[in-house]
Amino acid sequence: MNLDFTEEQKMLRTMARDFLSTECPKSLVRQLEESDLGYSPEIWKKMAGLGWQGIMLPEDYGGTGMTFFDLVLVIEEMGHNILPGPFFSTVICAATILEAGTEEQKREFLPKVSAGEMILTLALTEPSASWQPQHISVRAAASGENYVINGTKLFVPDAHVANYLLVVTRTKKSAKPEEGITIFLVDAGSPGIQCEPQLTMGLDNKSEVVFENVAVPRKNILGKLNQGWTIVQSTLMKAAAAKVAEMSGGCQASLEMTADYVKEREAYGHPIGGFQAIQHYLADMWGYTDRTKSIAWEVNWKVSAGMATALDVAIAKAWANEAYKWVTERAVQCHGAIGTTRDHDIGLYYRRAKVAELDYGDTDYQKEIVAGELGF
Amino acid sequence: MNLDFTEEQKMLRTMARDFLSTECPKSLVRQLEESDLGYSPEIWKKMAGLGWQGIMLPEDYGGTGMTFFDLVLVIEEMGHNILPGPFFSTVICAATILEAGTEEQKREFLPKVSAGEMILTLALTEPSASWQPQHISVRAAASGENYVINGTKLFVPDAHVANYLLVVTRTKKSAKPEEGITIFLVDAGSPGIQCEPQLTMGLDNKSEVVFENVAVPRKNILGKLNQGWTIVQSTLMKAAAAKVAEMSGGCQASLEMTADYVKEREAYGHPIGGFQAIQHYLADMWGYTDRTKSIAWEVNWKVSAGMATALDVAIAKAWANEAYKWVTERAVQCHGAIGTTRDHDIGLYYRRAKVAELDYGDTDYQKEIVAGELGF
Amino acid sequence: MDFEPIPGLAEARKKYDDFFREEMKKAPPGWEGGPEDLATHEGHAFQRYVARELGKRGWVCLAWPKKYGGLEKSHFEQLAFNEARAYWKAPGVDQFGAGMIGPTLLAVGSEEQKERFLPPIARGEIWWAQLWSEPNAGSDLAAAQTFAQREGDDYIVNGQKCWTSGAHHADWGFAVVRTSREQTRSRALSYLLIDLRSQGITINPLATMSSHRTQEAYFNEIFLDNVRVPVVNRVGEENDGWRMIRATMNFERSGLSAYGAMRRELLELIEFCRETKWQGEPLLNKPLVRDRLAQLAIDIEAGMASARHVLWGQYKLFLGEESPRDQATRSSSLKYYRSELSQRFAYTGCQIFGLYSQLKRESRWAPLYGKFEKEYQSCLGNNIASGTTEIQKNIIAWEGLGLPRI
Amino acid sequence: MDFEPIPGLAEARKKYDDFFREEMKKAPPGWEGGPEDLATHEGHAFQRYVARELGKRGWVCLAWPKKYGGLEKSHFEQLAFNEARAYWKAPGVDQFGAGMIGPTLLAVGSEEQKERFLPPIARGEIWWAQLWSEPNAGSDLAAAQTFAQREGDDYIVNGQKCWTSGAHHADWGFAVVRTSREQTRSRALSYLLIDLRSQGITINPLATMSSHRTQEAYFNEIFLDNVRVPVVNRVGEENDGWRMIRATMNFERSGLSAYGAMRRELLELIEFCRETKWQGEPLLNKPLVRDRLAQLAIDIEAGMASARHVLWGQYKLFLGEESPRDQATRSSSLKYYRSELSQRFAYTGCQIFGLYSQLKRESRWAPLYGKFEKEYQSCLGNNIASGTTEIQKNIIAWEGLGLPRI
Repeated sequence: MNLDFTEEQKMLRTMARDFLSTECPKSLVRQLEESDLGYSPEIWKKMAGLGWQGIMLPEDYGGTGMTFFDLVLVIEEMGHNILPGPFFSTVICAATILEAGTEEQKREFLPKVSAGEMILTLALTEPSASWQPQHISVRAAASGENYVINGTKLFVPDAHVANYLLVVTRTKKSAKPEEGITIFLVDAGSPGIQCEPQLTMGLDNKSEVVFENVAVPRKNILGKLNQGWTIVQSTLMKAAAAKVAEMSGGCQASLEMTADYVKEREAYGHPIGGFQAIQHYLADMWGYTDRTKSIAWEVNWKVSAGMATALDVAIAKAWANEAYKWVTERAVQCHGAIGTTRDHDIGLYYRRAKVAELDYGDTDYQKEIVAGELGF
Repeated sequence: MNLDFTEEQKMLRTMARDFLSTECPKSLVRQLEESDLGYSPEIWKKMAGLGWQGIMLPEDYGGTGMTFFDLVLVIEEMGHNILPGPFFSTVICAATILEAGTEEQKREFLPKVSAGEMILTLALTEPSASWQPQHISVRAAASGENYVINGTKLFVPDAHVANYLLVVTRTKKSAKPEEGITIFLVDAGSPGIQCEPQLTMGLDNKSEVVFENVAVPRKNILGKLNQGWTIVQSTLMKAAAAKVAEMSGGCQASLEMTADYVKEREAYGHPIGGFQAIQHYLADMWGYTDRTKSIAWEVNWKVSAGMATALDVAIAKAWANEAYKWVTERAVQCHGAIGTTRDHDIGLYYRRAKVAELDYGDTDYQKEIVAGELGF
Repeated sequence: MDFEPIPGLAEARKKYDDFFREEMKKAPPGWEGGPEDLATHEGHAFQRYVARELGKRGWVCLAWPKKYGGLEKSHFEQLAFNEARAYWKAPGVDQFGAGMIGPTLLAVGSEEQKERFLPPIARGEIWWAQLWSEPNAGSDLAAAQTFAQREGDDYIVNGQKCWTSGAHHADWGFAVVRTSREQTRSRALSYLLIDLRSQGITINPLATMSSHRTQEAYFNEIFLDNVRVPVVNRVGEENDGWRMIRATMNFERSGLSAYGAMRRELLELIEFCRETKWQGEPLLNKPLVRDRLAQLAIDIEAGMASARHVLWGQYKLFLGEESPRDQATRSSSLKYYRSELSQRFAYTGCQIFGLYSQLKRESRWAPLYGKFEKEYQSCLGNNIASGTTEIQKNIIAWEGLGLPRI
Repeated sequence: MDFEPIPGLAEARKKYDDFFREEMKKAPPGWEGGPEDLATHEGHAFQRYVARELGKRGWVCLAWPKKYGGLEKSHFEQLAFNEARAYWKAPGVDQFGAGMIGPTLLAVGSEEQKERFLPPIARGEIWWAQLWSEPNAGSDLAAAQTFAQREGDDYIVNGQKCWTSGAHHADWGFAVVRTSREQTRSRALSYLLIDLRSQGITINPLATMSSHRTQEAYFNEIFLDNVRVPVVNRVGEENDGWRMIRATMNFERSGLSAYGAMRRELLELIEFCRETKWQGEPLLNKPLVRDRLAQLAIDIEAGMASARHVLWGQYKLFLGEESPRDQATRSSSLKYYRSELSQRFAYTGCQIFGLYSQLKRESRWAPLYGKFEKEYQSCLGNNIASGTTEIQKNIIAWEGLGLPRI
């Protein structure tokens, strides 16, 4: 047990914070939110130069050879600064390919990810708006050397700019819903794919993706036929844990911004940070943030070490879901009217807190998992 | 519409407050809590002299001839001051007899109630701890001119001093649980009745009552055979509504005591009521109390006028349940350590708030009714 | 005490219900009657249309004297109208004109001001904006810095106002300005009526959190650059504006109709949950959903019960009788209760909608036209506008409970 | 960063688990290890028994120097012991002796004081009480009025203390007293060790809300009437007591073992809900019950994660390294998080138990020996004792966040 960061980790965190605050000021965040692309290819390229897309990929695949935990430290800073774009989707999918892909697939995809030349995303949820296997209904049917995919995925992040989609499909009916699910690596340019933006509170580039007779070569199956659900589960665990770190960074940023603001802003002749009501809001925000940071580091360390359980992740995500919403809500209140405007930074966090809750499982869903894992 | 009290009502409220604070100081409340009898026969007699037990009973039955709403104004003051004893049980049961009894029964029971010579209570709940008809399992079987009752009732208020129990029994099996329920007026001295105290947080004299072959004459059926559930429902509505008024009085008292205390108590050289955190607690307490008073008066006026729906009562009780708990909890916190002692008055309210929630339906139960009445 | 419905009120209510039922069929799709709906060109056009229809009938200001365009109807008839309008989410009554400056002028305006300004309000023709807040004077209104320099029969006004709702559609504004450099804070404020078409006025949109490129802003910032305002447009005496401000504030309502509107919105949400099966069964079958909807019903009715007492207090004042002692405290308390309740409502709606709750109305997948996505963000302003929750609590503690100011 | 379990800790933990598993079979029925259990004659006798057994093994003060009765074990071994003891709800370690005055003496006591007082603590023989609070000096300890008048080699102490936990069973007390009339507040305080058998001491029970005639009180009021205390029993210099007080306060723990105990209590509650069918089906089948239990699990683990960082900071201090900058803030924050969580736990337990939740343990119908009925009341004290929630929030705001004091 050693709860200090290593020197290397400290450097990574400092570098990430400096890079992001320099390269991605909030004015750019707002600009990217309204842009069609939704991210900055220029920053994307610079991050690749720093080795971030491949940070946890082995050097063999052009990566930096660090750990999932190190990746998450960067993601935490992205939550702190806010960086619009497909980084999260891409690195989580890359981790999935690293875990479940064939050597051929790894060689095909991972070096391109490391080089910043490939954007990936997971196409999982459907109009049923569920993270559970019984609600996967997009079909893939064998047809010669190919499979043919039909159906609709919703809430697919970054689909409009992704090069490849990891599409979770049903390839066999089964009494057990987790059987008969297969993941395909699908070229986003394949004929029959229609991608339509779904404008969200987070302005975070989610899409409806319709598959109409989309042919995918059999070799693009990720993992084994009909046994894809365990891979999905593992991916969701990584994604949820990493999302907790992103949210933790957002809590920290919201707390810092608010503490700074209430020291400056005056009312009735005093800085409002001198009023006990405001002080107590801030004290509670400090606590929520502290718990979120602690649980984020711990769960991600466990994921990184292969020691995390479904319970660990569900608890962490459930906690962070409520904490981030609560912290940003109070942050807006402390900012007063200005905090409710489009042009103030705190609203960026408030909006993202709600969307982050939904990504990879909202609180109700996580609590169901907690109950199940605790045996009730 | 006229939301002012009449002059008569104002006098009644003032008189009730004066009488109770004079006759039942908190030292006596504590003494009665620890006593075997649990109430003061002396005060009981004085109240009868004021006409309170019969306040809503017609003059024909020795009553005062006022309304249910007027009765409730007295009950509100009993919540404000805290008056241990069987008043609540008795008057609600008397109202039930007035509503559902035969003329003979009314002539037998009600004048004695008015005279302060009869204590009544409702024996409804069982080990299933439910307010619903499907969980009534105490049986009454016909046997000549009598019915014979067997089974166990729990949480029966004031059973240890009651002269008669209104016992809710199952007299017929039926597919519809609300059919086949009959209420008996049972002499508490009947052979076969065992009464054992169940010590509660409220020290409010609840008992386990075991019926072993208790014979009751057929003429002591209240209402019609097998059709007792509608009477129970009507009784529960009155009881829940009146309880809301009692709780409203308790909120008001807790608020007043706390406001007084924080003006006096000093810390760091200031009265603690000057600190904004305390002020904001008090402001919230004011709001909870105000809503509770408003909803208590309104629902009881409706009950009194025969216009209340099950939804009205469930909403009022659900609201008051949480409000009273919340107000008293903050009241204790504002009092600091002294508030957590046996000898301080605020704890009397805190304990009663929890028990009052449970009486005639806790919040979960009321919310189920709300959902059902709203059609879901 | 007597909660018997007021005689004749149900009939009155029916007349207004019938009117709004018909007219609201003409509303733009997804209409909720909120600021975002009113902000758009289309929404404001609808608002003006409804206002003129109301104005023709004398319904905009039912209780006003006939000489100023009212019908001298009772307080309770006004309530019936308000409730019907809230229930149907109808526009057409200018909360700043009919709701604030009108009553203020009735109470403290000169006869000339009344004759000039009240009838066009009652006809639904002229729209008003409230020029109070400034970047450094929000809750602390007495810190306002916009200055009006006397020059002959005019004031020359310079400064910046913000949070002026709908100013880009408004015709006139009522402004808090500073008129003395000798006195400080509230002792140097005056109250001016300003034609928003005057030279030197620039109105810029102030976009709220939920807005994005496709949406119009409801709020504005207003820059006043040597704006000339005739002295006759001052309400009350010079440097006595604080008294007018407080008078205006007191015209905030009981909010009873707002609870009526929430009641309807809850029924709509229940209906949606009954019909929607995202995962095979209706949302309404989920126990947690039932529990949350029941909680909203409880909270709405509790607020309503309390608001009825505010209404009663206003009615007594109207009759010239003494209002209940805690009337002002109750208004402060209900102010933040209502805003926090609307926040819980929005949060609960989002919680129930899960992944779908993030979708803006532009998405064809958005449930209830993205209503809760929008309200999840717009609800925050309610905890701040017209006196923050914290200010209301201070007022309750100091004035309602007599706690010391240290 | 590395959350790998500490090598050897699991083995150490097993040793303590084995001990407590056996010994706790001898506990009185319904034992929860809370104040009410310790207050009774029977409970205190059990506490003394366990303490002597621990003392024989040197486990009361594992980390102390051997010369004072410790085993000089590592910080982590101490943690293993604490966790096992908390998990088994075991008594036997005097939180005031081993937990507060012992470490204080180790840090700032004279050698003579160490040799005299520490070994009996480590042997589990002598029990201590904390004589700090007074009726008018609770959170504001610097307002203490109990006066110690110097008279030769003694102090003559007069005054009243309250909230002294378990004083009726204790042997000695450590007291905050005023020793100067020239200086005010914290500048005139001294720190005395007082034999509770001294002449002039009267100890009265201070009954808490949940107590009634059949129950004994855990807290006491202590009246000191010309109590003679030798000057050699003063810790630190005269009028320098405030420094000692702060030193003592810092020995409050990470609370990690408290979360471990809560984890076990939650599992016990889950088990109860699985087995109990009051209305025909197990409580655990109710979706609202599931939801609430899951919420407790989440809140417990979040607190635990944060408490681990407090532990780490303490460990670094122990190693002579710098503790994390926000260590003190985190302790304040976790202090009230923990007390509010235990309150939510008690409230949730009561909510689940419905009508049964009101029953005291004396009723044969009381579930879990009336555990939640008791905790519903006793939990309130945790929000107040050792610095109220409000004080903790002030500290976080001022010291953790640098907000201004106005």
